[in-house]
Amino acid sequence: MEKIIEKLNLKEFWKDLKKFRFTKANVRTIAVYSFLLLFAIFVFIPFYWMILTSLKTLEEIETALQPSLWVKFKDMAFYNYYSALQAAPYIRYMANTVLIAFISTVGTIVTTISAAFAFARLNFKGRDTLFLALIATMMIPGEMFVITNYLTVTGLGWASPFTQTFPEAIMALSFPFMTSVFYIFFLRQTFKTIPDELYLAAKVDGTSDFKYLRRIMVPIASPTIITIIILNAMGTWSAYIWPNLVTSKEEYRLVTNGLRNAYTQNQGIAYNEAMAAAMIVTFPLLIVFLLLKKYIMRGVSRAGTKG
Amino acid sequence: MEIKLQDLTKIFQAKDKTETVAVKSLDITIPSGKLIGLLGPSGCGKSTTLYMIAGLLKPNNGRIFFGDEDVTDMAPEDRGIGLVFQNYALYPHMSVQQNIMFPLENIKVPKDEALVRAQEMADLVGIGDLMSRKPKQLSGGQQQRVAIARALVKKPRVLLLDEPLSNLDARLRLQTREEIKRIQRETGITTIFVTHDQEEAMSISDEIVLMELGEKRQMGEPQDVYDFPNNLFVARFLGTPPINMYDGVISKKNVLVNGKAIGTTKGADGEVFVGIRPEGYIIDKDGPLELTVYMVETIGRDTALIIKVPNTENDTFRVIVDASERIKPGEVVKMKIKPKKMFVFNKETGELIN
Amino acid sequence: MLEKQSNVKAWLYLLPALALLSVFTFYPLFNAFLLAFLKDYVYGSATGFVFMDNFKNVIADPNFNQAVKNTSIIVFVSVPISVTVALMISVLLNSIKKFQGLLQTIFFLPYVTNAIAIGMAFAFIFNESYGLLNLMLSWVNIDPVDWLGSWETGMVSLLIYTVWGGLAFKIMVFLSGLQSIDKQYYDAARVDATPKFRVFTRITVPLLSPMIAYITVTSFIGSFKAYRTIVGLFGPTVLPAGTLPDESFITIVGLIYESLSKSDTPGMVSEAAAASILLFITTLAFTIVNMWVSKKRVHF
Amino acid sequence: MKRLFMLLLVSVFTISLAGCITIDDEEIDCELYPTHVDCLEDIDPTTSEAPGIVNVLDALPTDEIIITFWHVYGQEKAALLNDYIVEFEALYPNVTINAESQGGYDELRNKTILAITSNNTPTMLVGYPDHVAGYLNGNAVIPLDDFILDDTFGVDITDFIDSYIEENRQYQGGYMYSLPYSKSTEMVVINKDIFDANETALTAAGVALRTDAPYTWAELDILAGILVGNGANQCEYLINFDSAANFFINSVRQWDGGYTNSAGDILVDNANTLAMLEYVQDRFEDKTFAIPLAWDADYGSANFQEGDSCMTVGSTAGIKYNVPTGVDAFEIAVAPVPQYDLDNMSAVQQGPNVAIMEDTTDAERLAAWLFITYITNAENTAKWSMLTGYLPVRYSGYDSTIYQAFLTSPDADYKYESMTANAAFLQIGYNDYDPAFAGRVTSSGARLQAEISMKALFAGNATAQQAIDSILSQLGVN
Repeated sequence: MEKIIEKLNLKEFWKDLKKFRFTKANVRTIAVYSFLLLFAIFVFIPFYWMILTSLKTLEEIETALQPSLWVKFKDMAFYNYYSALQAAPYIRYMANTVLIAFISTVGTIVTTISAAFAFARLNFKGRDTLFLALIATMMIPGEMFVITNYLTVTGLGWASPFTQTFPEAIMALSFPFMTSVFYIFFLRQTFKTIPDELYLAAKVDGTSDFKYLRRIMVPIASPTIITIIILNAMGTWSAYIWPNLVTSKEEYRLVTNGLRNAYTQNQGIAYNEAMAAAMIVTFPLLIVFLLLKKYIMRGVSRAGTKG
Repeated sequence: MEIKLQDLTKIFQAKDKTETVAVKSLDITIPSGKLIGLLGPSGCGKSTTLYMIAGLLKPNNGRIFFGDEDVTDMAPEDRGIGLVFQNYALYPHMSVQQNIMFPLENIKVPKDEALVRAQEMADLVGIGDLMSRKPKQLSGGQQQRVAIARALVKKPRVLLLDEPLSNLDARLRLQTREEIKRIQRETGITTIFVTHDQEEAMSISDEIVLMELGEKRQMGEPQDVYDFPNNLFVARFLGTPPINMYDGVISKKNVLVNGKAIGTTKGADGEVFVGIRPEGYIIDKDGPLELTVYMVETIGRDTALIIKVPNTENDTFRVIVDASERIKPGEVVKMKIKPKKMFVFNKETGELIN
Repeated sequence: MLEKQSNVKAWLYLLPALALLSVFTFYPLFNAFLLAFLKDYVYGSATGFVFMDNFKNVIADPNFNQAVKNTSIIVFVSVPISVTVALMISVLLNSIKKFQGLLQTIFFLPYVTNAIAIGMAFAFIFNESYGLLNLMLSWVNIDPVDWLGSWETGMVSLLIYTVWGGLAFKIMVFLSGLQSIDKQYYDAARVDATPKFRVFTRITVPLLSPMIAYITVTSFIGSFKAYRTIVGLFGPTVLPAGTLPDESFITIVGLIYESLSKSDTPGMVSEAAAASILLFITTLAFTIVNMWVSKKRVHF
Repeated sequence: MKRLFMLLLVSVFTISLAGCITIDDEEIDCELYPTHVDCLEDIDPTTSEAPGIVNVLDALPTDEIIITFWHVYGQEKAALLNDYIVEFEALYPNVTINAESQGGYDELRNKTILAITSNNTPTMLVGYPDHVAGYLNGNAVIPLDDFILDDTFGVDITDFIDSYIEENRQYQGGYMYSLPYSKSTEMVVINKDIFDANETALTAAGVALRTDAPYTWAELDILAGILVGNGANQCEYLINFDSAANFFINSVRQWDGGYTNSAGDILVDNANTLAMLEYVQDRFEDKTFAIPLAWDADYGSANFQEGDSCMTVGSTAGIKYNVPTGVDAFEIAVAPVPQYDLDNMSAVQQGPNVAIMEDTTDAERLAAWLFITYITNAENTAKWSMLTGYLPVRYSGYDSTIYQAFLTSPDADYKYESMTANAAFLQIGYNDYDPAFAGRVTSSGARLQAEISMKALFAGNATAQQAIDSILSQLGVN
């Protein structure tokens, strides 16, 4: 806790606050912070709601005329977390999800980087047409793809209701998500902001395209690549329809299946338990996200070293 | 516009709270209308100094004056400076003309007038026919001129250049530095320019300021500084090939190297460094120094003798003699020293003794 | 861009992605096109080909006009607002020092927030009797509104919700873009006495233009496909509670879902495919215009 | 070059598609597909002749048989089901049953439709009648009549609740494509404390608390006169109907109006339905009737527990949600659902049935059939019902000793379940099913429109006539 406070630099903040005067610059600063704070609150509400609900008793949720905005510590129903853990084999589901997220993310990164590089840097016949064709695939709702992809995956024998093995389930779950037009487009845009001079310089030095991609483009585009990793992992984490379709055994499914299937039964969803389960599932993601965030925000300075 | 830096200090704090003193109590007065080179090895604080003058960095201590005006707490935009960045920082999405006009738009110069001024400035730097190009369609030298034009167009009180030539090839560098000199003469703007290249600094500056470890070591006209270095650092830093530095001893006003007296000094007895410029030697069969020639390089009118001198800081020395002297490797040559080319430094403080 | 063409090498770099896309994206896409021209398709077999019948059925749907209307409003209102707001937040966030990390984290939180929680929170925000929005309106003496009770107010709520839903990703993209802009441009602008707003319009926006183009194109495509957010707010009936279907929030993709939910009936999958193609053509035309415009404005 | 490439691409895709979608407008080969709907002659359900279209083996083969059973049950019910599977596998050691939950009913149905398309169906599954109707469009489930009438493995079909059998025979040709499994109906839960507090007034008005026979709508008006209000022992609304759709459908039947039929015709455009809706609208206005929309909720259970309504109509399978808990808990009573006309009584029946898929071997079919008869035998249907809140599917289930004990002298833990079962039992004679059809208009689509109209009526956003018009136009009837 102390560390957090130290990190926030509260002491210095108070020091600065004491020195505060109403200058034009200060008024601007106040306006900026107010704007950001307002939207931050707006954005934060659902997350807060999730934590709050997960700590309320069912009785309070169902009977309070106006939902309360606070739960006193002594009233917090930590029991919800215990019940939620009992509702589905989350450990197994999380292990599956981590595995699938890892495989599909590695695949996505490899395919995305190389394709984005080709689109951003290499000059080949039909590039713009192909690129538009790729973007065009985003214009068909995903559900139309699900039909054919299910047939493909079952046609390959990966989703038989009788004989599916775990490796088959892994392939069925990850292969369709090992590349993404959305991310190729994203990364291509980042690659395009890297000046051509760097490429030319590398060519002059006799650097191969691959080495240039690996040593120069990828490090410069790392905030985008980390963003893609996070997004892809989140996608796997919240995947529901596809895992439900292509897994034949319940133990092959992913966390969101566990979450949804445990809490969409009949009437009277126990929202508090559902939220506790959601928190349990979200928590690892949150950690990963916070760990990776500093890499997105590390910033890429292209200025030379100065005297 | 005279610029005065008083006791200027800048301390950077890293994330782990370790502090680095980039500039230490700097006092410099830059006379109006001159071109001043800030020279020093990388990390000496010269760019930091420039950025403090520009207002992009805030000093921890000390004042900055433009004429009589204290600009220390003034925002960069109010200081009336033009700044040319090392990488030029030309806006890639704007044409040359838009780049040059950009500062004028900010101060709401009417468009007609801005167009005329931009064209004038472009002509001055010699890129008047490239106005519609985008920066990436220009060569490095052309980009550099655009950057200068952009800095000058709003008629700044002070022009600041940050390593402006470092991205150019050798020929272009030579050509451009003359160009900078010419432009500065024509406009008469007080100009400060930062470089780590001594030749560059010496060739175009009216005066140079030599910095080391955030401190000013010496300031003066380039030739003066070269001829009369105040201290060991300046002597070592200036000059190509570098100065030859011997371990020496003062004994009764005589400077002894390897036990032989090579000159006289005012200093007290004790161990010293003796620096001799490569051009400070004269071949003389009665000379006190006996040098064994290891290799001979003939460069045009001069000949450089490469001498191996063991137990000195770099054990090959260069001695420049007239090309008419025919000397072969392996020969032993006797030399004496031109009096003005020998510098004696205190071994502890590095101060000049002479 | 380099002059030299390097066909073989380029295709080699594209190979991994194209191989996967061929199987899991292009093939289903072609399949969808084919389906739209089949007669009485159900369970993998059809009785022949038709030309326009499936398209006619889509247009004859009693909710088709409503779907077009809703989709258009969502596309043309929510995208410009959300892109602008996200851009402002990103730029301001990038310009501050204190609490920057904390605020960034908060802005990304929606990404790790469970969908049910989001639905519940918004139900609370928009609730007529105890909702947060009405509470705030009461501070400025505005009477409570039943936000989710009619099409007009529901649309306002939906747009707010849609903007909210898209913020996190857009901010993330813009921030990663801002981080890669060379700081010297800003120093140069400062030295040249550029006012803050001009720095934003003349420097930040052009330098960020590849990312803005990306976000604009993908947001338009995404909002043409809007449906899930609506279900999140109004439930599977996509209807303000207690209203008749003429106040429905059905969209084109809603029609597609509806047809797909009847995929055990001959012809319904083909109707979904036909509706997808109509959506595809509209979106494609719009995207081409969009990219043509941005090509002129994006400098990279 | 580019054109050539595109041509190549297109031809590759066309070829690959050919393997996936078959264009087939020829006659069905009935030798190959004897169970195809088009190959079956209509049968007379009353005959005891097996139609002879499904081959019933004389005995279960002894080699290993694996059966996959897709259901929707969460952990609790799945665990219960697993007990039956363990017992069954002990009886037939060569049979393995993989029971897998597919999430919810929609997920199960969507997955099955795709599985039928790719010939990857399970052996058996649970499903609502409209699901089965949809699967029949792909000829994907088999008629069970040959099994039912088989000498060795058959069951006494008259032992199953009549209305359940009717529901499962509603398909084309009158065949029985599924067997009832987890059935439920609606009942009304009553706030007994409030009724007791008003006992004198209620008795005087002739509407005292009663659980052995349904209240009539006329009696509900009298109840509302006493119980609706702001007093200490009054409620805001008299009676809540959890399912607006069921409320609509059941009321139409009680009023002898029209709704739909198994052929998919929409029959709401008639005077009786209109009269019913107008009557209901009046009762909405004077707060006699309510639906959960009154509290912006999906179900009225929480508000019933709060005392906002004195009575609530809900599924028998959901009784536990209507049992008050906490400090303000009150006593409840459970009765059959109210009726408009005691001469024309009706109560909805709902819940899934169980079917066997077409793409299976004779041995698998027989094993699946044996498993179905096992889980629906008198004892097991009774046990399943007692623990889940569903109702026995057989009369012999009701008659079994354990169930009788449950009805008459229940364990304290199952007090409310017992009350519910008693109320449901009273309705057995007049349960009605919702006709199932799967076409451009589906029975679930019709239900949805019924629900939407009822809600609009409640919210005051539509008149009765507008509600009917909306249903007609949404379902494509001009």
